[in-house]
Amino acid sequence: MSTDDHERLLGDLRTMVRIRAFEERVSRHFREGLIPGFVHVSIGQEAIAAGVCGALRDDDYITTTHRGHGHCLAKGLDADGMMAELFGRATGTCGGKGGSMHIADPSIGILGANGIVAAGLPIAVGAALAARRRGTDAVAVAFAGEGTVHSGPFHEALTLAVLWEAPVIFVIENNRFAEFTDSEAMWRGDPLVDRARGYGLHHSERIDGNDVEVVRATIEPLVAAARAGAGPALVEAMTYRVHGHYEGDAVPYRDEAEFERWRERDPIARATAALEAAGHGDAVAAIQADADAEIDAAVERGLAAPYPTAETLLEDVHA
Amino acid sequence: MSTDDHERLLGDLRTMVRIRAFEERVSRHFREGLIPGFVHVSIGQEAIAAGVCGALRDDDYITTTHRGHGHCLAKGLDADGMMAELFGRATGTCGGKGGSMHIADPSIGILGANGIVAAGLPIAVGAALAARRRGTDAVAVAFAGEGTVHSGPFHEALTLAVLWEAPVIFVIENNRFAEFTDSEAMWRGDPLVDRARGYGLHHSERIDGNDVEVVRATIEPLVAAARAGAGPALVEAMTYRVHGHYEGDAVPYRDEAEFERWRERDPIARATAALEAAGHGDAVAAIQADADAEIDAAVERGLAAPYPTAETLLEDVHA
Amino acid sequence: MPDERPPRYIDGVRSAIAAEMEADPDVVLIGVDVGEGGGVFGATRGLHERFGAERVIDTPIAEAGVLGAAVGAAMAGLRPVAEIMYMDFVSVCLDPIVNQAAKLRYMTGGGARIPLVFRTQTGGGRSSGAQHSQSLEGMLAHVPGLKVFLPSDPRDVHDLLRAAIRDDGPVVFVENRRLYNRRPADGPWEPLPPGRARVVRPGDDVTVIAWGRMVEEVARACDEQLTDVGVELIDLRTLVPLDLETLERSVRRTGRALVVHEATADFGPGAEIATRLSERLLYEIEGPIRRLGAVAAPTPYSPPLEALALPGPEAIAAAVRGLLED
Amino acid sequence: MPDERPPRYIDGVRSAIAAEMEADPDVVLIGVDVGEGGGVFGATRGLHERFGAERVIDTPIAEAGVLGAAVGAAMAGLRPVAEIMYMDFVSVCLDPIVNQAAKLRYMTGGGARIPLVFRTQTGGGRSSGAQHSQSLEGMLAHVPGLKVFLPSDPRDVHDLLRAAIRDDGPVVFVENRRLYNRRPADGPWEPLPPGRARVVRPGDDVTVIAWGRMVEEVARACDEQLTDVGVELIDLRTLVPLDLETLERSVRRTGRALVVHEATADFGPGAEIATRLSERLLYEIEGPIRRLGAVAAPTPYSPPLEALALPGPEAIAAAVRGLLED
Ligand SMILES: Cc1ncc(C[n+]2csc(CCOP(=O)(O)OP(=O)(O)O)c2C)c(N)n1
Ligand SMILES: Cc1ncc(C[n+]2csc(CCOP(=O)(O)OP(=O)(O)O)c2C)c(N)n1
Ligand SMILES: [Mg+2]
Ligand SMILES: [Mg+2]
Repeated sequence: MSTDDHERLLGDLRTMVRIRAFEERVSRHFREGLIPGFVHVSIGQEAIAAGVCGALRDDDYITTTHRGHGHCLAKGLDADGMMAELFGRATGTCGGKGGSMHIADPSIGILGANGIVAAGLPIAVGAALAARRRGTDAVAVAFAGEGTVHSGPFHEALTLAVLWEAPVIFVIENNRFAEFTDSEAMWRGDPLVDRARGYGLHHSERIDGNDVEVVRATIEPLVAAARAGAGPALVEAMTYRVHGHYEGDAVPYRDEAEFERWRERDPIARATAALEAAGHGDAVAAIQADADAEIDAAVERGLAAPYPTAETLLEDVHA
Repeated sequence: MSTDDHERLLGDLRTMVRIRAFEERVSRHFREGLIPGFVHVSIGQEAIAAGVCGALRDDDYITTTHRGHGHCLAKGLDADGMMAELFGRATGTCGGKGGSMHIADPSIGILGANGIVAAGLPIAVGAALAARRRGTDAVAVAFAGEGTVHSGPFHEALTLAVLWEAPVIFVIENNRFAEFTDSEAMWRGDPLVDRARGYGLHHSERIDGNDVEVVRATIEPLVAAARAGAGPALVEAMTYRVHGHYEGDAVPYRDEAEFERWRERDPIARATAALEAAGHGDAVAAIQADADAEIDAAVERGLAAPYPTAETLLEDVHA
Repeated sequence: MPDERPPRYIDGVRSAIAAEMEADPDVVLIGVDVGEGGGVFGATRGLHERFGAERVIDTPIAEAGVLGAAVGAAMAGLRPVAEIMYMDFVSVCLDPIVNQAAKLRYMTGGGARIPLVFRTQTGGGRSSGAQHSQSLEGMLAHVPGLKVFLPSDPRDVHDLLRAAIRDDGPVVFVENRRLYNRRPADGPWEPLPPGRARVVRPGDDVTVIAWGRMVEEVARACDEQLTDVGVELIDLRTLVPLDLETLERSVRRTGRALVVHEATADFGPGAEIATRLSERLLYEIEGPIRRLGAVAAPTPYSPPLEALALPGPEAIAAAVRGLLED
Repeated sequence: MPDERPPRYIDGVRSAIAAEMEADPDVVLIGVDVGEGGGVFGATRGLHERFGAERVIDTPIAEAGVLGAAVGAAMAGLRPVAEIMYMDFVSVCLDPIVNQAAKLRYMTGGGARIPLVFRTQTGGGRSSGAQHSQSLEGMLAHVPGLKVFLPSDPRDVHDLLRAAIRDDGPVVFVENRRLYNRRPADGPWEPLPPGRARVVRPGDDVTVIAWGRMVEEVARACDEQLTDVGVELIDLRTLVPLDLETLERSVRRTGRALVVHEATADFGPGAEIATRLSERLLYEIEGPIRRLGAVAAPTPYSPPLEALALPGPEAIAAAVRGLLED
């Protein structure tokens, strides 16, 4: 690894660790009743968020899902605003109106988490189309779970992206489950990457989603190609959902041996090991400490923040 | 050709000629203002209806589209009822309530023409599922245009059909156009039949849809396989829409040379020529005469029939 | 040790499906995670084991396809109970409901039979966010050909769901997730058919018409804040068919009425009820028929905002007192 | 030879889009057959040639994807005008309208801007069948975050469409295909902004509120059958925002009101208007606010049945006379 590689890996580790720190607190505070509603965490899947968003610019776009905290943090959203949002506070990213499933900040290209499976894919295609029509070289990434691929909007999004040569990359996080369903039980026929290629995507590849270096190395050329006009591509990143579908799900349907195998492939542990072996132990420790401090502070500020006032109830319904 | 082959071809010719006779009158009477609303005819595409439905039993199911007259006639619906329906009469197949786009007769497995592109595909899958769950060996055929394949329900229907091993055959009539759009302009990537195979269909094939013998020969083994539990298959039948999208469409977007090439491949002319060459000229002439007489009578009876009475307006809203 | 307590609302759902599946082999259950997982709320737990994967069918996330297939299956002789996990998701599968199931019988002049239940649930007030909180029954009641049932009572949910499954036409069956753990009140139970509203508590001053969770919110408002007012609380139970007779009888007596629902008030189902009652009783009422529903905004996530957005006991009590001043 | 006659309704659609595309390079048009084909009714004819395939975008039949893409494009700086060919087809693409476009601004606390027009059309009465005849504006008006415009006049369609395109939020724009060939009446024209109803003809006896094609049906009823009645005809123009003030002012004077719409009456948009007016004017009206809409059945194909299903001059005249007897 070159020094550049180390720097990049340290950066991606920082992102992963921040996400993990964020979501572990979310999980805990949800259990404690401090976070209302329901939340879905991406613990174990951080390499994808970090590796993909690390390759993006501020003016690039992403859309994500109900499991989107990681993608938002990696794309540059501040933990303070996000945590306050989850606490339902006025200082939250969306003023407390959105919540975990609807965090968005279009000003930095985050076009939204989404509570509707597959809804983000066409949105990303449209953003990519707009980028080109407006003469920029921005690209869009649509994050989605593997449960999404059976749905109509997935098919329509791929079809339109290819037709429009839209600079969009579909990143399918295959974390083994769609809610309580073993995703393999729903799958028939060719692998997703082959099917996707059949739509005319210029590239389609299945990768190890728990290795942030692999994710980065895969995505960077795809982003560059999309900027240069190569059109859409798809990546199926293999990973594993370490928590339940939502916090509180006891996961009775999980195969424990498989779970353990995946735990051993934890993306943060892997990056940490590589960096420690390369003599970056101190930097790694500092990343962890910084992230803990950052997120603890976010929690503290979030819990201290006021709830939105009644006057905001009817604000922002219309433009 | 064996005698059986001739008999079958004569039967299929009869079906094609009846469809043609029916739709030519529909076209004319629409122009004359005797048929309200809008109608879509399948002139030039009759081989598909005849070849496919000729392979089906009464208790098999079909779903069709806005361009469904041929499929319904071929599946056994009487021309009288259909013509009366198009005239909006009480004696129509649906008592005048449906019209061209909604002709259906579930008692003989016709689960409906449909005004919503792609809506019939999942319906056919469900009927096929029901047939198996209820222990019959009935199969279902979903007729659809090539414009349908970009839509979400197409994707979902194929996915579910394979997952459920449903005895359903998707017959995609590629008649070159979707409304005013050249369908090739919307297509990217692998041929439809390859994409379809990727879903795990046991068979997927592109055929000459203007040769009724080819259609029959393709469909019969697929129907038999579906009855025996082989699951779903797809056929893309290449054909050409000889009339406009709807009656009254002046087809400014048509390539006249291409149009002429296809006219020479008229399915009825081809079957007629084969049968005449085999010495069945008399039978062919009789088929034509019978069809004319049948449809003329249907027109006459239809025009003489009463309109539905006001009392029926609110009947059959609920079961 | 068997649970001796009366069954909860969610148990009523499960036992109704089980009873109809037992009685009729053509009844099948279909939807995302309804099978092995037992449903995201556990409503269908045990049915997969009991009736097998052939009749309790887990599907991929492809609701438009699944509901379309349910329509086809219904026409081909099954009686599917198809689940739409959250009512908000009708947005991805409206066509099979509105353009197929609702219309096919009519369009075929009576030729098609569509014995089909679209089971779904709603329930705001727990920070589920704008895309998991909508009560869209008004949209569906507006579509001729659909029936719409919305049980509020743990016993009624069983009765109505059985009736829905036995109905030969399409029924949208709207449960409320915030009622799933409710157990019935003590006292005798008289089953009613769909299309009959139930007078939950009699009163002479004001008629309050509600359904779903709003029935208990109104009851709470009465118990906690309106002890001095004779509120006649009517659980509508089914929006289609609509039991105008029972409503009219009550309002004719009380002279005042309020419709309370979780759905957005604007262009919502309460407007229909208010209009119908006003049409019939204009000269008998002592003030306008009023509605109380969610405010005209997407559902906010933050608990204090959401509490303001939805009708609760305070708002209900205030609205009832408002009626008395009209 | 240039056509010297005033532009038709459909020309107003086309010229509005053209003017806004001319004025703002971010305005794009997108939909099935809107481009080279010029639209199934010819409404967008010539725009493809004039503005090119990059801005007038033909799509495959994938409306859910197309509308979702339009939402994304709007958030990323374009101002898409996305066509839904028939209003009935909202059934296949409701999610991007209802759960995305309508809610995103609110859910993001004002962070998202969704300048997006969903252009569609309806128009019963010509045997288009149950799946090509629905007026579903009530469903959409019920969804907070959407505006709903429904022009009736050939000049107004131009003004309102331009306003819709300039609006920074999502607007559902409902044309009526049976008006496409209409040319404006003579006389001066005063443009009005959205949210302002227009008094089309003044009168003192009865207020009739209508939109879309029903405006001319009411006018016809007045001219042909109600010459002895002072009907004040109000073209509502936009359902959201709703101009209650103009309606109230009129009904306060006439004391009687009828809402006429093509949509099914039951649980339809007329109920909201009737309820709002009754709430405000209960003690001033001389009879119930009434509605006339399509009957509670899917739209029948057969011409005589369809004529019975939809409001026409006879039914309107009868309803107005009924009001006078209330
Ligand atoms: C249209 C729609 N159907 C169903 C749901 C309920 N739902 C939420 S998440 C989910 C599973 C998604 O699985 P996957 O795409 O693999 O994402 P993951 O949760 O694994 O990240 C389902 C079914 C939904 N939100 N939207
Ligand atoms: C969901 C939906 N979108 C659009 C339409 C309008 N429409 C009717 S037919 C048609 C083209 C269909 O093309 P194809 O599937 O090739 O069938 P064909 O007309 O060629 O038989 C379109 C766009 C529709 N009826 N339904
Ligand atoms: Mg998953
Ligand atoms: Mg075609």
